Amino acid sequence: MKTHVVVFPGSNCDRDVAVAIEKIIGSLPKMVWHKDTSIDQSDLIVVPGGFSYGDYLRCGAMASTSPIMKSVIENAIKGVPVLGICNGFQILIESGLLQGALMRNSSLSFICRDVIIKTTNSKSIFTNKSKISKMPIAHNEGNFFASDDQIKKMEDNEQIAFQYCNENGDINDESNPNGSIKNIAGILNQNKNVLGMMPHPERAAENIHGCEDGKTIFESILN
Amino acid sequence: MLAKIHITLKKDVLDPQGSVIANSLKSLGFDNVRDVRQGKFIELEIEGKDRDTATKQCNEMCEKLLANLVIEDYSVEIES
Amino acid sequence: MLAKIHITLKKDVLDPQGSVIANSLKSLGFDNVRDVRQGKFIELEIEGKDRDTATKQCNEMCEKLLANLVIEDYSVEIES
Amino acid sequence: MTSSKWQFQTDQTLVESHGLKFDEFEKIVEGLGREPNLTELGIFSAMWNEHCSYKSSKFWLKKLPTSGDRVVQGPGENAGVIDIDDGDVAVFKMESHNHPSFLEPYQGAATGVGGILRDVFTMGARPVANLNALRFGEPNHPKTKHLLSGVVSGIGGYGNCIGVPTVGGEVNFHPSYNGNILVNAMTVGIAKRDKIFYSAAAGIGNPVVYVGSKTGRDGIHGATMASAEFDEDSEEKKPTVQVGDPFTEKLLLEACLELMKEEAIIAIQDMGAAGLTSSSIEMASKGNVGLEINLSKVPMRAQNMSAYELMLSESQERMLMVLDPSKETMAREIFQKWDLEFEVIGRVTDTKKLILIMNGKEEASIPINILVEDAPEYQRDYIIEEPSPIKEYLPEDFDQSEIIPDLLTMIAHPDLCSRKWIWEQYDHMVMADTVVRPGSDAAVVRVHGSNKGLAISTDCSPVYCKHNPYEGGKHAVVETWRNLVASGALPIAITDCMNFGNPEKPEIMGQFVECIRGMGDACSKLNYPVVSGNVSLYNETNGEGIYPTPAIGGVGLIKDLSNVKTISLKGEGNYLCIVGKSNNHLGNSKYMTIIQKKEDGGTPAINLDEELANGHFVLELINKQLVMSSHDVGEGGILIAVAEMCIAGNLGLNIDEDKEFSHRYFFGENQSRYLIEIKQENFEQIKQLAKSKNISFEKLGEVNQENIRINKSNIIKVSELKHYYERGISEI
Ligand SMILES: Nc1ncnc2c1ncn2[C@@H]1O[C@H](COP(=O)(O)OP(=O)(O)O)[C@@H](O)[C@H]1O
Ligand SMILES: [Mg+2]
Repeated sequence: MKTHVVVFPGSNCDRDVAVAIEKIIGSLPKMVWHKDTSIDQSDLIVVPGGFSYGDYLRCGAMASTSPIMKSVIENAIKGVPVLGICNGFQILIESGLLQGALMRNSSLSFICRDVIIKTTNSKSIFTNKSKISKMPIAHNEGNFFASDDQIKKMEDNEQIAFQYCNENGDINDESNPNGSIKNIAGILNQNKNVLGMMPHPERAAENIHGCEDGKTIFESILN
Repeated sequence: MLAKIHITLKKDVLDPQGSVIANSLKSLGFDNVRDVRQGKFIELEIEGKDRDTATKQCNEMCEKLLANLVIEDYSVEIES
Repeated sequence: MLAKIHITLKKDVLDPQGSVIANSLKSLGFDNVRDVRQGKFIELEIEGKDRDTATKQCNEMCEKLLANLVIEDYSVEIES
Repeated sequence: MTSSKWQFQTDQTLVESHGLKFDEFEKIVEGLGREPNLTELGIFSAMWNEHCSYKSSKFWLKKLPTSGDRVVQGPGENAGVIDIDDGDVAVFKMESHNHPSFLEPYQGAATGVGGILRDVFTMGARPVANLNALRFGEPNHPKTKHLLSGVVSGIGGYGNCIGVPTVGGEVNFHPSYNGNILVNAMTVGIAKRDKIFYSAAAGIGNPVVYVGSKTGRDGIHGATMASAEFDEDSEEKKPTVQVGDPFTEKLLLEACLELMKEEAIIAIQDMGAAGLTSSSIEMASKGNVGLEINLSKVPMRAQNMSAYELMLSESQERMLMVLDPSKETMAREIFQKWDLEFEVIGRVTDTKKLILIMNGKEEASIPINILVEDAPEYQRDYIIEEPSPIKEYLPEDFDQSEIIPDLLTMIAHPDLCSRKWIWEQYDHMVMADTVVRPGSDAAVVRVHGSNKGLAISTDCSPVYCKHNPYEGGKHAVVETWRNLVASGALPIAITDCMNFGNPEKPEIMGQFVECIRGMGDACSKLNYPVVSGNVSLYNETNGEGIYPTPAIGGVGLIKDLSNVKTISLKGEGNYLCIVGKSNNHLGNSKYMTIIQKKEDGGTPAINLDEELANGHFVLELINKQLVMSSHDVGEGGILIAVAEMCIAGNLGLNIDEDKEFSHRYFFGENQSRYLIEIKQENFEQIKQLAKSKNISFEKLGEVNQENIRINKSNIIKVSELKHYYERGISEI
């Protein structure tokens, strides 16, 4: 499987996700610099977490205008799986590949801790192995927002990938870490080949992490 | 020319930062404060002579980068 | 009354955001942009009738909470 | 000149405003053979202030043990270096950013983190962990909440952005910090032993290169400010505090590490306190060469900057390097790729002078040796005050029916409660190598790509130091040591941050001297040398000094990550046992300060032989896989330690009823003790082993599902305890 990880100035989970991909998928991904202009022949493009451009102005805004994003968008349109994690999710939203907006956490502070998420659409290439999983979040702006209409459309079209929940799978305010509408933790595009998610599967990918639920995302793609 | 750009959250978007500020102000004794909203203020020097061109360019900057139109509104003023 | 408060970094203070925004705008083709500075814009409703009192109160809010005078300047306008 | 002694042209008030004393100025004139110009005066002022010259502390710091089998580089470079096997080294240091953080908590703390990160990656190490040691005033002091939240978000803001996990730290509250908070930041990095970079300039004619951000008028005289006492109007003076740019630092980190893979850098030094001045002088002095710098070449952010301003600016995210001239082009390309400034601003010379040129005019010419070797060094007067007397408290001194309510009050107190509110604001998992997250004794991070890890912990007990600086100094060192041991690590070395009041007061100087003596004795005994550190003096407001606070950061090695221990109880039916004698010392304990609201009863003494033996015993048990979980008994005594283990593991404990039912037993804080959880079937074996080594070892109780039970009328549900434990800090 040929995989690519896009690296922006300020990305800081690029190595982490590459390590996880190598362990789980079995081959080292190719790291693609933001100034490059093309990615050809990929089976998976990952837009990793971090603070691209320092998260200055608005998370993901400046990265979404980088030269490489044109190629990411072209690939996404062709149907290549694209996974955006955390800052990567913010970048995919800013680039228009995914809908909605990610606003400041309702607590107004950065949150780093484990959360539990429930797979809402378990039929996509990314989610066919997971049900309820635990993995860490680490973000300042993960508060998903979309208009009522948009949410309705996304629901009808099964674009909601993950929702924050408790151990029993109940989706409620207590299990919502950041104020996201409908506890949304991850969404898909219309064609379901683009996934953006706030939790970090690469940080729940080996035994030393204390939990390995994150592996399912990559195993699902392998399937 | 100097461009002054204001970027504010749309009316129907919740502004948690604004409400925290409002609460803090109240606890400092400013009881007559209502409805605080926080936005961004960007100033930039733009070379050129024509105000209309500059305004057009700034609008474009907002659409392309500075504002997120899903949740934000913007306004541009040019001073020369 | 509506108070409009601008909080900006003092002139000699580094504005990391501003310079990164400037670079991004340039790479989007806006070559005539110089010197971007980002600040905060706070709007608040303040009850009362007297503009001077309101201005004074807003100044106080800035000094006490909204701005850090070590690195920031502020300005207050009242609209009624 | 007004004073009759002064026959100089230079204005006396100008000299004073540069923080220089008359005799210091005389020394400058003597050395130069003439009076300095303004730029030169600024340079002397920056180099000779307390922060850069260590003029009050140097004499005493030399007494600390700094060598050991694993020490690769002790104090004297940007950070200390220790060997961690397989050709790997750990590089670490702690640094203070106290004054700026009081003025602007977010930026002050953020730039503190930025500064210590640079110290570590300057040496060629990739930073892998950040920690901190924080002290605030009383929880209900009007400034505390604002300062706490600003500092925490500043530390997170910088560390999270640059992508280095903040894995631990410590925080305490005490009125002595009402007007002087302490923000000490520590960074640990990992490098290859044969790829460490130093700061000694070499190679006459080699280019001196400036990289990173542009220079602005930030924090001019920051270093002088950091060495001056606060008074009523320092907040009014509004000195410029620097604004941090973690994004640029991330680029600088990656660019430096990329260039370090090539054989291009001859010397490298970050620009920290006193920016271009201290970095250039340090490089020249270490290399015993001169430097000629053309200031017109320095990348500038502001217009019309003078030589004086350029030399004293404390703009962040900058480095100075001496490069192999044949690699200049390649190096430039790397920095351009990362969108950073890269400018050749000077040459290495054989003049042994620092010569500054600006717009073709010579702005300064100073022999390096008078700046460095002739720097003032004081043996300040000191008085060692009598330590507070040790008192023994009896069970009947306190109402015993209150033990459980006291436990609840204590565990909810900001000094003892969960720090989750803080560490959840820090990305403590980025880099995906965090093995033990914040909340246990030591944080553990894996050495990337291996099965070994580093255990790291910061600690200090200022109340102990105040009432007995010698024992307090020992305590601070030993507490980190014990934390590392409890995590299953072999402790290797420490860094320190010596935060004290005004050293010109003999009783403060006495505290410093005694803390150093205590630290030194502990380090020697435990084979736990000091490899780097920092001194922050003049932490005073209106003549009130802070408590002596020698914050310690300890680093240890875990050779096999499967041996990592945490504090969380593992299973019902297991025994929880105490290693180490319980002498029931309640003096100056958390019980006394929180419940009795007084500092009384003296600082407990530490028997270092026992400390060493107990620690080695625990390590031996861990290495024999006999320990399920472990925790040192620290602040708050046995019952607090039990509570923390229960809450972490979501299990309870039936305490054996043969224990003395008293405050002094449950909350006493005598040292050198651990709680270890073991399987029942191993109890006898361990007991025999302890006996053979003459180590005190007793069973405390048996792990149960949900309660801490002392006896039939003193029971508390762990879930209730947890509720108290977790609400503390966020309520400040
Ligand atoms: N308390 C101390 N104990 C041991 N070494 C110290 C102490 N304080 C400072 N040092 C050492 O002195 C040197 C200079 O420290 P400092 O001026 O803080 O470094 P920097 O210039 O990198 O900020 C460093 O090598 C540091 O490790
Ligand atoms: Mg340094």
